[in-house]
Amino acid sequence: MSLPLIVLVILALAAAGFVLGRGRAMASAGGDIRLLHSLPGYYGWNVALAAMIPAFLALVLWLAIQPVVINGQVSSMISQGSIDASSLDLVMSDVRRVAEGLDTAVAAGALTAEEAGSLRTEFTDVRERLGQVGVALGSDVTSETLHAAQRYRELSGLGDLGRAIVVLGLAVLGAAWAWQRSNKDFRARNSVERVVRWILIAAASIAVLTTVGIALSLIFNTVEFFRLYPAADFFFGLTWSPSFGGGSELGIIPLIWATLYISLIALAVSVPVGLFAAVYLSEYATPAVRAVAKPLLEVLAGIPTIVYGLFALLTVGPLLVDVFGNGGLLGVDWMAGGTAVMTAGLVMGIMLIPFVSSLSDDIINAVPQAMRDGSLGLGATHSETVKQVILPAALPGIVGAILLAASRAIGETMIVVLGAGAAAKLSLNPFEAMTTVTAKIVSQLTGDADFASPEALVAFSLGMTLFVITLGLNIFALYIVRKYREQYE
Amino acid sequence: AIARDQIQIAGSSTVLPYASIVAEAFGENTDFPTPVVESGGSSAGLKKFCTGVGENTIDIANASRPIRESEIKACAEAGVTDIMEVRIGYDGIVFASDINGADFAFTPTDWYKALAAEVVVDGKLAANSATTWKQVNDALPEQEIQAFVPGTKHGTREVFEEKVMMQGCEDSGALKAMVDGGMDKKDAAKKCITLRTDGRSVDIDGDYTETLARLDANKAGIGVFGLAFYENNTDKLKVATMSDVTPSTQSIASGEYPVSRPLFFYVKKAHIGVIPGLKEFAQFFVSDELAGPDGPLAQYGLVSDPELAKVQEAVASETTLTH
Amino acid sequence: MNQMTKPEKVAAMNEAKISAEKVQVFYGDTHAIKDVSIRIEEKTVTAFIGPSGCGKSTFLRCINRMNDTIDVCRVEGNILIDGEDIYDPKVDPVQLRAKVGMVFQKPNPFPKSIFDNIAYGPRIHGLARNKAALEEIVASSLQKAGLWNEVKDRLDEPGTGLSGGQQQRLCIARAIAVSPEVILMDEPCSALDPIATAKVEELIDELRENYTIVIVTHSMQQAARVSQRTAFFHLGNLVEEGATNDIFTNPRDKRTQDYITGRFG
Amino acid sequence: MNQMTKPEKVAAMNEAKISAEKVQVFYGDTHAIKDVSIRIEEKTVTAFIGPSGCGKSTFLRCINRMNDTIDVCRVEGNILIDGEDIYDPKVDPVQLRAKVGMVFQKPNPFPKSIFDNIAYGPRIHGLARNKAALEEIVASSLQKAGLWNEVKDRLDEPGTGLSGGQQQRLCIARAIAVSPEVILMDEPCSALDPIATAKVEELIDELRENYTIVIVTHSMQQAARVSQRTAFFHLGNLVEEGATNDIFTNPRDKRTQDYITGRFG
Amino acid sequence: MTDTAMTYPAGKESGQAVRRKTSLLEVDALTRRRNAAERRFKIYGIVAILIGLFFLVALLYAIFSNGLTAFNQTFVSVPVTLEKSAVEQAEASIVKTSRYNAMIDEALAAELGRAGIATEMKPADLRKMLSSGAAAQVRSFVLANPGRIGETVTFDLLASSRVDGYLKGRVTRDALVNDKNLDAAHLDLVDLMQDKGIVEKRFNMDFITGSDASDSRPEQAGIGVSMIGSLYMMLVVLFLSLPIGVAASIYLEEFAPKNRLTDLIEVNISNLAAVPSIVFGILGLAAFIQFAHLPQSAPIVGGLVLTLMTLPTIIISTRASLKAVPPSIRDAALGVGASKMQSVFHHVLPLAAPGILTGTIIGLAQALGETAPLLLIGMVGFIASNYPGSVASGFLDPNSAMPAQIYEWAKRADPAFYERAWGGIIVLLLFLMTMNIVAIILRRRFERRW
Ligand SMILES: Nc1ncnc2c1ncn2[C@@H]1O[C@H](COP(=O)(O)OP(=O)(O)OP(=O)(O)O)[C@@H](O)[C@H]1O
Ligand SMILES: Nc1ncnc2c1ncn2[C@@H]1O[C@H](COP(=O)(O)OP(=O)(O)OP(=O)(O)O)[C@@H](O)[C@H]1O
Ligand SMILES: [Mg+2]
Ligand SMILES: [Mg+2]
Ligand SMILES: O=P([O-])([O-])[O-]
Repeated sequence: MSLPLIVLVILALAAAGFVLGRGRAMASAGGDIRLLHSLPGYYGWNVALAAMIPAFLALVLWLAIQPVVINGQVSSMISQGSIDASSLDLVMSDVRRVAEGLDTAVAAGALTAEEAGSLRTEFTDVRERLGQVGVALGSDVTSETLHAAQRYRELSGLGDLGRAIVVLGLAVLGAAWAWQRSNKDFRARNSVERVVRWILIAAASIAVLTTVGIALSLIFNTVEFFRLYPAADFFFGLTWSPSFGGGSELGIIPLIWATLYISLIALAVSVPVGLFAAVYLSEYATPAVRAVAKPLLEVLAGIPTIVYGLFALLTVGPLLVDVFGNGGLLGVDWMAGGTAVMTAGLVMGIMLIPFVSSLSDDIINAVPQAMRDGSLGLGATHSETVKQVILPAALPGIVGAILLAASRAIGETMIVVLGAGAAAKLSLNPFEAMTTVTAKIVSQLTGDADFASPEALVAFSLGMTLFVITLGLNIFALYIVRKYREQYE
Repeated sequence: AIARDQIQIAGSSTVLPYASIVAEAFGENTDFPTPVVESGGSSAGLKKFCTGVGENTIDIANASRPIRESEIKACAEAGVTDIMEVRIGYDGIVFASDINGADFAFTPTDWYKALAAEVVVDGKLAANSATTWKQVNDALPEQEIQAFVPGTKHGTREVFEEKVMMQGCEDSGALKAMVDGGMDKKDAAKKCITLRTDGRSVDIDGDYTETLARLDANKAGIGVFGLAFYENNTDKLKVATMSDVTPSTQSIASGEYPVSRPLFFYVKKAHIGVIPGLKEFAQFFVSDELAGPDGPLAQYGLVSDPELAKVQEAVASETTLTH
Repeated sequence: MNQMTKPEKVAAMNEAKISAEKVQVFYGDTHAIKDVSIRIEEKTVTAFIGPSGCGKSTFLRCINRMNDTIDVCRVEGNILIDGEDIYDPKVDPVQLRAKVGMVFQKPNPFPKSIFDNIAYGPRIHGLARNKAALEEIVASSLQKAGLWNEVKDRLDEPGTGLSGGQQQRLCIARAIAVSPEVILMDEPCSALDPIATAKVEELIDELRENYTIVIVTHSMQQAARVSQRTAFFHLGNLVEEGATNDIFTNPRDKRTQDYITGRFG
Repeated sequence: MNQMTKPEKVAAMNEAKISAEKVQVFYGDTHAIKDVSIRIEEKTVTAFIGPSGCGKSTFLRCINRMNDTIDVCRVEGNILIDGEDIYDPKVDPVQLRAKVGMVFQKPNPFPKSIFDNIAYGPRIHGLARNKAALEEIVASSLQKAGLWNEVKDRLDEPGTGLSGGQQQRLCIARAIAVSPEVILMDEPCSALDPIATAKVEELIDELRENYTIVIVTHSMQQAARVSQRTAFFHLGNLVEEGATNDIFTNPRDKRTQDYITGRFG
Repeated sequence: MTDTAMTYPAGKESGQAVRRKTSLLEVDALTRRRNAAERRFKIYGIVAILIGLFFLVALLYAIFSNGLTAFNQTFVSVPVTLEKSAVEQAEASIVKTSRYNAMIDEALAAELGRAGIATEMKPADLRKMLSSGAAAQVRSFVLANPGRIGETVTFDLLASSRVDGYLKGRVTRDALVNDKNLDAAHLDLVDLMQDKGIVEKRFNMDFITGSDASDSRPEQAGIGVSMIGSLYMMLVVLFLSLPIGVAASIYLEEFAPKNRLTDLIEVNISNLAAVPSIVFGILGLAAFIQFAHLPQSAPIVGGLVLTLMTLPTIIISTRASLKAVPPSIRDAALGVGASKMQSVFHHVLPLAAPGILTGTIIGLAQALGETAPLLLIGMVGFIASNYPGSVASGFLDPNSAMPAQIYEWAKRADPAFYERAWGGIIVLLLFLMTMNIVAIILRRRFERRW
């Protein structure tokens, strides 16, 4: 039984279970749903879930284990000689390919099932036979491989059969068990809600697992990096200048500095603009204006960052030079080239406007009208109401939106590379070119340096360090929200 | 796990255009599926290459530099032992400016004097104060120094440092002066290749299109490009001579033009015979029809390998690296 | 949102603090107030009585244009305060509301501290010279509303953590803290016990010396106790308006009589 | 959130529908209910009276564990309904609340249609066999709450667009629509006019035949009219509890007497 | 508070402020100031929106003015005689297509002769006007229709990128001075051929539906296949990140006990939002490809990586909107005996829906435009696969994604790719808007005040 078919059958069993469970509960109450502990649908779901959950869990387990077992079985047939010639893994993949080719051939009618099982390399050019049905093989098939492939097919067939029996059996058993418990006093709702709750917990733990995964995928290389490069130089070094011939200086400080600097400028643009836009949209704008302007602003979040990068490089940068550069409008000579912290910050700020505006708008909209009435009734102007009553009440959501924007600013690469430059520098002047941690993670990871060298490995430590720093910033933000949160009602 | 039937390639973005031309032609001319060529850089490609053998690892890594000893070691630790090295040709590195600007005829010395962070003035090291090319070399035009050089992630940077900056440092006698001045040889060499950070030299971490865009925004700039890129943009760029040689596939192949680097790809021998078409692809790549001086690769800008025949032979006999 | 038919000729009605003429209010299609004309005198307490849903709150909200905030709400006719049409485009609703304060039917404290709840109005109107004066205003407002003793130790706790009756008194204190000329109170004692109610009624009596007060109440006794004049609403109509005594002892309309004697429905 | 000290020995109190023993409630540090023990009999109406802020609502919310939703709130002591400890970890608060309905002090209609407001409870409890039965329940609940006539033509308009008193009756209708065994009403008539109040009181009287009712009220008259037993709270203490007649004619405690004669404060 | 200076006559000793009577029609000084502040505030709002819209228009202008030309392409129609011997000879060689080129050269020369266009150029030189993909086009026709060998078939062959650029005004005769791929003489020919209708510029559906082409033939590159890749990735993202994100938020906001652990999870999730997207690529490579053995370059892996990347965005916005729902709604539901779960799903969630949808809109937009993580899981580069044969292979076969395709094009040397990159951005934006329209409509329906 093929995998999609099994899934379909389980779903069908669940659907049947739903109907039966619901029916049995109804019958036990004599058709009067008022006598039931829970709504009839809950009994149905209870049976459906009992059919699906164990079956799907078993299916997943089976899918994970069967290949391992079969591989183990089949690989014991491979002679040491062939393993030495290439590697077990590769021979096995060849076996799988042949097995699959045989399957295809059988499916295409080029071979009968028996033939496929009894084919001998001595008598048939397997490569050619399979080639005829469009299966390309890298080399001629050895008899060992063919044997193994045939064994593989046998075992897979067996495994698939077992899988179908076990999984479907579990589904039936689960459904039957839940079905016989479906009577009017059974707390079906509680049981279903317990399952839903576990699903919710599982969802929440995915976020945690992601963090663990990130930490794990960074940590080994980070440790490796620190073995090659002194940690103190990395954390406190004021120069960032990797070089291929060794003797790189990999101080993170200038990168952190520029990251914060650029993000700060980006937020200085996006937060006021976004907040004012949000307030206007939710408090002043007519529904028609709002319905149009909000999605339009959201397009800003969807424009690929490479466009923003080019915009920074070709438009905003030169414009800023015209104003702040030598011989510019202001007559100051602060800016030498178009690429600068300011350029990247400004452009990034534009990109982040919808992050702040859209979410804040939703949250502001959710503040109960009674709060506005209370304030307006005291003779406050609309803006006073917004500033002193609505925004504080909406604070947690707004901080969430700003955090999201800040996060995005910290994680942005393309705009930085094109707008702020690629060379690290430690300077206070926002009109100078600098570069950020994220940009350097990308460039060191996609660069040409020896991948086992500190110049390449530093990407992982940069990632790890950034992770820790943003963690600190987030804890601080949480603290702020907790402190100033105003809960309405 | 389904068996994979197309070749997986990853690595250098410099090699990518050539690999993609070959892959496309390979798909069109054989019964094998078109290989997948990922970009991501030489380092990332080799790293993927060295995660092990087997279906879920790549078959070929492109690189714009030879594989390093430490990488070979890491590869071996993961079980990737028999590696075939295939040199496909050379990447010329050229210096170009805006098409409407002045003509330049550079020597490495000019670049060293213009871009080194510190230069030797009266036997002592001092911060580089040159602002125009003319100050560096009277023969050059009176134009602000503004160079767009590859960022430190790029292999091209290494070539630039070695073949231009270091060369210039030696040619101009600055290296000798520093060593004579009591400097450690190694430190002196490092000084030679350290670029100034006052904005005269701008690192480009992106690709050549970014350099081109920067020239567009700053007409006085001189950019460092690959030959192929220049040849596709002759309407916007004017190429400079280096030591009086004009870069071209011929002048580079003959070794006259000094600034170039070899391009490679690496094949896992263990995958040959397992991944359909792998060896065929490798042979196809270095065939005369493709990699030869009149093939589409050269057409696109690859400097064809003068010793192509040797390479073809090595591929045919599946010669692996011996270290 | 509010549309005003231009008054053809607004008669001089200087004696009355508030005078409404032919006011109509619609919520979408619902005609909530039908042709109500009334004069409310200065420095008196006027009680609005009537069955639930008859339009008392709606009419009250017209007087300080709080209905502006309801999208579907449309007001016609004119309302004059001190002879000035409050729906005149030149009138600034903000100034109007500073002059005409309101206590809402459902207590709606701000999600701020008790202190800030009261101090909010004085602050925005710049009524306190300094911090001490502000504290003074807060304390006296709370005292007048009879809440001071219960909250004096927890002024910095959130106003939303108060009991229902406490919230109601908080809102009363908040309204009087800005000393408006007219105070509109929508069932200010509904959640209060008799003693607290007495305290608020005392306050109203006291305020009457300087201010004009309109109070919505369901308690005939309360209307009788605190008001000088009473208006009876029914199904959106103003059925009868007059001196409280007259209304309660000698109603002219059958409906009024039925209502006050509890013989409705 | 709620911590229960294990009862050392819970005496048999079968006659009482609800019996509370040594209940303490804290809001953070505030001690809102102090050591309250009370028995509430089946099929009677019990009135909770007391000055604003004395803890009536708090205690009421303990009876159906609505306090669980307030983070800072902590309940100690035990409350038994039909002899079962409702704070027992085995008790499902959902089932408890289906059995013990509540009308909140501040009307809180769902932002849904009037019909859906009422129909929600019956739907989730499966009280109606079909659509017709559901409509039947909705109509009869609204009728009992005295709101039917006012809203029968606008059942699909939002419940939040009703007047204050209408919202309150909507919430009453919503609570009785699920026919709980015990109904807790927190000032259900505060926003109602006398006629509507009379209607609700009638309803309470009618419900008493089958249900146990606890009502918080500030009106002595109402307490006297509808309740058989009355409990007087003061500053978090249960001062006195007894037959309504006794409490009003012959209060044992000085504070009770002061309160009912209006001599407090 | 800054704009309400406390200059108004303050209260008397009683602590109760008393104010001067003023007419409603004349606005007093303080009110005037406050109203000015009000007006300013409102103007700030309008300005803020205008700023946003201004940049939107500027960006869209740049995108459209650079990209619209990508939708037109130049074709040359050439009748090619497919002689049997020539075909057989070609099929026998290593690089078969190069032999087909010779056939095309002859055919083109003959066609020019028929049209009466005299040229001194050799046939092989003429080919420079055609795409190098022309031979493959002819060959694949031959393979597909072996019966037509021997006939003369008219092919609409792609013109080379420079010829195309010439017709689009990008390439001029001056520009070709140093060019080794095309001469000014070719352009004269093109002019003549255009007059005769041999060369024609027309709408190019292949750009929207086609697959990537190598660096040497920009004229052939299309975004269609990578659009399919993006589509499959977005399906994964939508069907995983929205339910998981909402479920996680509900748990954290409504059910989880409030303690250190959940604080930690909360901080942790906001922190995930700040993780650079490429780090998710590192994770994806390690977790999905190296650990779980999912195939390289597959949209399913891309979708999973982008799901992890989008989750924090959706969780943060969902939690914020759940928080904004007033507690009285929950109380009301619980009070009639709804379970916590029911109160959340029946009442709270619908009220929080607008914020959730906003998070989804922004999250998906981000996911759709993201390139960096795809770099590490092999979806960037030259992945000219064909249309997936089935839904499953759509998830599993190597593919690219629109932003990756655009990013690749933007890097390529031939300037003809530049217009394609911008054209690709137009397609991406249209894709994005189509994707969002449902969410935007839904969001409007759920919006309500209470
Ligand atoms: N959420 C809360 N947080 C903190 N304190 C509270 C909270 N709710 C009530 N209190 C306090 O607990 C005490 C009792 O409040 P409760 O609401 O029970 O009073 P009540 O008797 O219902 O008064 P009222 O008649 O005014 O409604 C009051 O002092 C009140 O301020
Ligand atoms: N926002 C609204 N949208 C639609 N109809 C409304 C709205 N507010 C009130 N109404 C309707 O207008 C009528 C008058 O309502 P109003 O609130 O003025 O009554 P009320 O006299 O204050 O009653 P109560 O004593 O119950 O508070 C009622 O029928 C009510 O349902
Ligand atoms: Mg009202
Ligand atoms: Mg209360
Ligand atoms: O991508 P590169 O390794 O060639 O720079």
